[in-house]
Amino acid sequence: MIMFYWIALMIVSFSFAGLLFRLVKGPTVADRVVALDAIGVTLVSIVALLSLIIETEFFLEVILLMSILSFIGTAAFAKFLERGEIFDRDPR
Amino acid sequence: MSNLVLFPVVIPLIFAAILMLFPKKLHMQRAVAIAGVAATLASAFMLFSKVNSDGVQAVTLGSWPAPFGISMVSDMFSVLLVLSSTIVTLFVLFYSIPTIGVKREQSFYYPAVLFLMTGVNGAFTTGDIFNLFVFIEVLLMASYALIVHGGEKPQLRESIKYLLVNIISSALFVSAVAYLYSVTGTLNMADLAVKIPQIEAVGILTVIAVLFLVVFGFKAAIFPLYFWLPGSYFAPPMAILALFGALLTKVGVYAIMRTYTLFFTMNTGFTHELLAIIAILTILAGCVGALAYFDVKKIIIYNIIIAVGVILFGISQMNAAGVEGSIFYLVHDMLIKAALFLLVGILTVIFGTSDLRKMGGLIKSYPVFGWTFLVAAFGLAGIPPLSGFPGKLLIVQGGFEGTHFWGSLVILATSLLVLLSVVRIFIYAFWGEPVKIATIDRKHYLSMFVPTAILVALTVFLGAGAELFMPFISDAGEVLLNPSLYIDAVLKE
Amino acid sequence: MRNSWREGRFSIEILVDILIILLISTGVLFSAVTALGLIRLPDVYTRTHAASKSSTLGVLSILLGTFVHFWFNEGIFNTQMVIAIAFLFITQPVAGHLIGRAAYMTGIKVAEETVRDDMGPAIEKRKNNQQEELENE
Amino acid sequence: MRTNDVMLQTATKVVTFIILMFAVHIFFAGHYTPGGGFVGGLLTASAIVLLMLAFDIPTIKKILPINYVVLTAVGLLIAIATASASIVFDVPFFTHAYDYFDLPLFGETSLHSALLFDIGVYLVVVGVTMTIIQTIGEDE
Amino acid sequence: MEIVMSVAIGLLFMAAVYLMLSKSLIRIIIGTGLLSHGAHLLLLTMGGLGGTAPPVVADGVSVSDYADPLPQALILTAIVISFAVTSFFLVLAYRAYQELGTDNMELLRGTEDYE
Amino acid sequence: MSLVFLIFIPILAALFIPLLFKRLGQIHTGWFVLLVPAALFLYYATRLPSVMEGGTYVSELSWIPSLDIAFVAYLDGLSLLFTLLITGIGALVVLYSIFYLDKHREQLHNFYVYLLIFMSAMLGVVQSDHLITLYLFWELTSISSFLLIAYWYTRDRSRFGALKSMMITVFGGLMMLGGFVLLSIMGGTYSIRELIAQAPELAQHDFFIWALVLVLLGAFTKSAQFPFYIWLPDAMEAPTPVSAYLHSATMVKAGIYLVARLTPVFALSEVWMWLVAGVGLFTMVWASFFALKQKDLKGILAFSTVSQLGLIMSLLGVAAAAYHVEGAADSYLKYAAFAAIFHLINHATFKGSLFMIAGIVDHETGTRDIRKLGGLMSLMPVSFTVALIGSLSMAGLPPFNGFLSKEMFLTAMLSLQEFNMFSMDVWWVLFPIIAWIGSVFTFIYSLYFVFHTFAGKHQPEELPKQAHEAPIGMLISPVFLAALVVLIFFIPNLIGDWLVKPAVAAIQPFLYDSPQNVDIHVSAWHGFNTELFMTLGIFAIGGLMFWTLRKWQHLYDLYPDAISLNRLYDEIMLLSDGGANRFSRIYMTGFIRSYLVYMFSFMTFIVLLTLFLNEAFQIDFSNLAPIGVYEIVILLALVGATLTILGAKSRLTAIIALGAVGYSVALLFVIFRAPDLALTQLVIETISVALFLLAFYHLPQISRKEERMKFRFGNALVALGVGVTMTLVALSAHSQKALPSISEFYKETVYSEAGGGNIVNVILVDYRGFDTLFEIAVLGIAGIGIITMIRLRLTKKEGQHENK
Repeated sequence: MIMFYWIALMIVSFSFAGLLFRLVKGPTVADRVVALDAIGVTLVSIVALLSLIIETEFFLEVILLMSILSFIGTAAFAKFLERGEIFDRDPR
Repeated sequence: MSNLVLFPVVIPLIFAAILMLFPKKLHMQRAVAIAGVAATLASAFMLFSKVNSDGVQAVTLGSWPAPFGISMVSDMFSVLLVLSSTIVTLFVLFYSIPTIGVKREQSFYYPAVLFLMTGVNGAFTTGDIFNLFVFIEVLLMASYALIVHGGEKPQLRESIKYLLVNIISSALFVSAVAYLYSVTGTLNMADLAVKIPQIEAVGILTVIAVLFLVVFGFKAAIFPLYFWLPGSYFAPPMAILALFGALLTKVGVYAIMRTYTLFFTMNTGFTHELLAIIAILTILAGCVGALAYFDVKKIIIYNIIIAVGVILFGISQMNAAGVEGSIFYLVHDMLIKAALFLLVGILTVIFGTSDLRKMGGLIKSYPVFGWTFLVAAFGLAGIPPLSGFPGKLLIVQGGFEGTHFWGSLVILATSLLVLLSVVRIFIYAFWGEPVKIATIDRKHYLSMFVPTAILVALTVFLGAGAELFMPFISDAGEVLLNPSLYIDAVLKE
Repeated sequence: MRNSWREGRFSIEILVDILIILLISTGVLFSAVTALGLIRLPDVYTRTHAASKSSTLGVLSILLGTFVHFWFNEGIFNTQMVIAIAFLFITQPVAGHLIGRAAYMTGIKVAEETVRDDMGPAIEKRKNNQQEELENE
Repeated sequence: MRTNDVMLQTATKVVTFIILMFAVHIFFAGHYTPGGGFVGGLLTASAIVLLMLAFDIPTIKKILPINYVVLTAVGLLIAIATASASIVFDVPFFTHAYDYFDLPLFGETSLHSALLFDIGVYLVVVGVTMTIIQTIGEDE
Repeated sequence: MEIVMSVAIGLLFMAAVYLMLSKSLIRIIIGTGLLSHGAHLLLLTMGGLGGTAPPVVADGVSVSDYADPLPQALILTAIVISFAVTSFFLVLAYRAYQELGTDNMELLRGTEDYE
Repeated sequence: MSLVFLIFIPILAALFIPLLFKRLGQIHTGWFVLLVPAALFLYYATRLPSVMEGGTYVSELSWIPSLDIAFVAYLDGLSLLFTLLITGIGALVVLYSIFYLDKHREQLHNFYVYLLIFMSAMLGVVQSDHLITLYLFWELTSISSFLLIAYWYTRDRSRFGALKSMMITVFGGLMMLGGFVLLSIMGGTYSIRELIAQAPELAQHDFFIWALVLVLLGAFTKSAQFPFYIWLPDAMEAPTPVSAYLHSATMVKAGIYLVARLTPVFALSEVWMWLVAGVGLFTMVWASFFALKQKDLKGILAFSTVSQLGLIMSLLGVAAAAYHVEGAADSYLKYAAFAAIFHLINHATFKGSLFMIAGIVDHETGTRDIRKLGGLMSLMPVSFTVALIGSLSMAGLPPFNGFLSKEMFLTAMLSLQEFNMFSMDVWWVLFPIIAWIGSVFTFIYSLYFVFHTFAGKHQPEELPKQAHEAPIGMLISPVFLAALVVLIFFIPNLIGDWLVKPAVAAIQPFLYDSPQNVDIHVSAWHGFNTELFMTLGIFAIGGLMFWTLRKWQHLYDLYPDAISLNRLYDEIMLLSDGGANRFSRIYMTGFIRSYLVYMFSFMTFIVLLTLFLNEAFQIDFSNLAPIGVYEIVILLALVGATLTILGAKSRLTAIIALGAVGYSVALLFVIFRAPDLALTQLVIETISVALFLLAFYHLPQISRKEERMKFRFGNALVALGVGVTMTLVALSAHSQKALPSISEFYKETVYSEAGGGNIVNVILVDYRGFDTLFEIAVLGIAGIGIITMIRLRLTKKEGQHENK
């Protein structure tokens, strides 16, 4: 079973590397943000697999946390891209 | 166990937190800030008398046995420094009320000063190497806040450099702690002092000691690491500069003195020799700077560097005379630097510039100010019977005894350059043809001058009444030279 | 687990293991697809598509697998996993949407192969509307 | 040009709640499982940041009328107070007290003065993070 | 593993120093970020990487299996402090750019001499 | 009355001076001041009889007992002589100053305060038996002299002269302090008497020669010996009473005093003897030669003072030779010490009067330029008489006291042959010859001084004022001194018995155990001997050269200023500010990159040096965690992201890549079983990235300005150095783990004693909660710092003095 998890982990890692390629290459900022978002999610998968391998439940918190952060991060980036600023200063 | 040790550290923290609650209430801010420093001073005095009567005081926090919890230790050396730093802060606080400006006062100026004091007193008191890092960060963070306080252009520009250098040194500090932990497996200074002599791998410990020297050297502004200091210290207002000049580099110096006497003593032939060489180079480099500029601030700023070299030279000798001299000189330097910066501050207020060549003839209208300045200048240069003398005498003696003949000679010779650099201020600003100056409200002038003059009087007292202080100084030296006192107080609590 | 195989006992554990393997395999597959998509697809919009759809599914499957593992094999019912799954389910599509729109708004060109662009005219229209509103004020 | 954020806002309303719950959980669990005041505080702050992202600063200020500097100060004071409470009992500073209780509803629970200290940490972290983000966000 | 980590940490320090020596302020700040990462990893490495269980008390784990908790606690403190410093630095950079109109350190030399 | 207390009387009196000046301004403050030295003189004079018998007085006031520092007043023949000089001449000078300084125009309170401080300092110098307090008073004389020279502080020359004198004398003082400290280390005491007692042991010590040289530096600078004399001519900017007092009679003799006092300690070394005698003699001839170049009356006197001091100094050197000759008490060498002290007294009398005359001339004619003066003989007859007496005495003519001491000087110089009899050198011949040449020039400048001022043609049109005789009050002091000059010639042995012999006994204690045993009789006539012929030669050659002075004096103008010692001093001072400025600008570029390069290079250098010098580098492969594939992958990601930052062209890319690094680090934390760290790192990384974006919205793109290739290469080199250093130290540190970590304790006690399960968290809030408390304090400060930075924006003007 552990072996299976390892293989899964390898595959996910490869896709992670693919995403990194996109992150590095761009070409536009939006591409990078997309990659980053996907990286966040992939990281979640990786941590999940890792905790299966290490057999500890202590990293499960990390999973939720990463999903939250990944979302906030993506939202912030997207807004930054769109408006050039993150927060709106005046009420709409 | 004595919780008293913590009071000079925690009291300013509490007051700082309280001050954060109502930043805009001007009079409350002033009153609470002064009350906070006064309370700290009172607790420092209590601690001082306790240490004086009962020897080294230590408390390991959280009731844990010593190497596991954080120990706070107050020996005579540290309590003397705590006491003088608190006194300096009090006077600088009085000085800042008329000079710093209402807007600054209402923008967390006082909390920042109190935080700075927390950090400084904590760094002087802590007995744990990582906790020292934390306290240094506290005081650095407060100094960051103060150095840009007001956001004037030069402040912003110079703060970047200041921050950058200190961030680097902090990262190196963490790395050095990491190495030390790897080799010794402990962080408590007393425990280190016990364990390091047991370790056979002297080489790596020497490397770590040198790395720590570099780390603290950044803070203390020793020879090739001082470059950040003149520019950065030039930017902030004078009250803040006085605090920095009197306290910040001293923390680095203290850290070197503590670590190099308490536990990095496994290879003194290498480390302390290196320290002596660096100290001499520091003095020389400082002298070049002190003479190079016709700017009152710059001159005094470079004198900070010179003093650092002198103190470190004394400690590098590791004999009674040298160590006691360093301690005395350290205390002296805190007071005299603060006093000089405040004096120079009044000068710049009167003339509206810090350029020496635009000043002149002030002795006629401000005679008392002039003589006060001259006394402070002589005190800095170590002319007897003022406060610089006993320390310097002991350091020179220590150098001769410790076979650093040339080092002692350099210290003597550079005293002349120090004298030249400050007397030049006197000659340019107070003598010569009077220049036109703006009239300054008498009350305003006095509110600046009185705290300054008292500080100068204190330094005179420190020198002329040196006998009163010598027992404490030699107590302090005793602990540094005989670490077992310190170790026993911490570990056999 | 392997013990149970050897002993020839056909228990719920094997079912669970199979379930986990299925879930995680799906997840891994989707992950791979995501990466492939991000590398191969021509423009940011299509890549967004790949990222938000497949990666969401991929991570959800893997998380489910993990959750099942901890629940049945270790006896830990981890609420946080459930929340995480729900969370990702809600947020991932929104994130994809946000990026896509941001990209469009910053004027990133769509790929040449694109057949239809509804957004452009819509934005034009809105812009005009807002312009008019401003002028009317 | 102003675009609407309906999708983001709707999602945010749900998600913020989840994050806050999680923050509280991670804060309380800190003594036994990974987590604690820092992470809890930072998560809370990020929930508020998300709100600010989705809506706008004035709105959020109206909903959460908190002076974050005061919050920081209060947090600091709580932390110091917890730490210094031990002085009253004439034991070294920072000596914590705890005990295991059998509470009717929660089962065996430990009450620990370290938790109070952690509350201080939590408040400071929220206060400072929000101070920073809000002041920068508001700056012209 | 520790050897590999040491090399990686050296690389981090190297990159950090290289960035800090450049003229652009943002590169410098990024450099400081890398520097603190390096220091933190160093602390972790120096504590030893041999632990097989997270330092959280669990049944059936012997004491020697836990990873060294002390460096972790120190790193946590260091992380938070460097976060505070980095945010301060960022805001400083932002303000400096507002006031001084450049992020080029060569133009931010200031006047060292008052001749 | 306690002797120590007496030293401080002038300073105590000084405290009342400003009050007297303000309240009783109509009476010249000097009258009050006069009481102090006069009373002290009388008091000390009462001690003469017993001191003459060889009696001594000691009195002690401890100051810093823990450092063994005390004020010890010790009165023996030598110190009493100086004490009387100080108080006696002091009284005369104060009297003179009452008429010299106008009570309405001058800031008399300052003047007399400085003067009284000086008096105390001088008394302290000559009476201190304790080296440290001797140094204290020594520096105090330098400082009060500094203040007195700059009394007219608006004049550039005054300030220049004041600074110059202080720089040189304080330098000497500091060196002397070094010598004193060495002495105290060798002898274990600061007391001069105790040091004298153990002189033979001291001479064996390694430091002995250093102490000797350092102490001599102090003495030479103070007593204006070559090459340090240059401050004295510039000190002539002081008011004339000051010059008469400090720069001829007292302060400059402090160096002489010191040499005399320490002769018993150092004379055992021949180095001392040759140095003192050689430098003194050279100074004498050099200064007498250049005295003729001077155009300023006081300038001539200044050089003459230097020359005379050199003379006395050389005599003391010869006196030290007595220590090396058996049976010195019967040889001619014994005259040297006597001559030195005797000439010291004589010099004080005639030079004091000459200075006062120069002051009178200046006061009454408005100029001291000797080219404008002349023919004042008839207008100022009294002054002329006094000047003539003083000058001829200085020239060594009978019937004035200078003749006697000059003769003895020549005797002493000739006596050096006795010393050299034992070695085959004939170097000693040089000494009498040089002494003779110096005496010739002394003769010439003495005549030059008096005749070019008072004889010749009167040029009223050149003088700023109408010249006339000085008021009687101003003449009292010089006339009195001139009378002494004549008187001493006739009663030399009285002076010798009362004043000189006790002092000689103190200089050469091993020769004489009591002043009465000093077997010397002074007489004006002692037959036709070498000395007499030399003296006659001086008169003949000197008279001839003075006659033709106008013909060859312009030769002095050929001497280039560029190589003078004054020029050297100026160059050094220039170097100290201009040069230092230029030097410091080379490296203080203000550009943070340069500073970082210095700092990092230093760090790399010093750490690597230590690493290799101490053979600390070693790698131990045994105690390592296994290398996992996964860790490597993450590390690769980390390195990749780092490289991306290095090459990033846009700031967004760089920030994202930094985030990637942060996340990789978080993953590493996961792998290395640090869940708390991973959590914190993740959140903080996210918030940091958000902050980066917030803060850098306004900033321009990164790569607008390319770094120069040279810079880049340098940067890379420095960076490589730091990276390598960190790695090497890390490897060695890890390989040399010596002791188990304290964290075992945490693992064991966390549940049972701390009541928690998450060890890291428990460490944070409990074991090391103190760290955390201050860490949140750091956060809090950062918060207020940031809020202040953004909200508070002062311009330069608002920032300063807002409450004004």
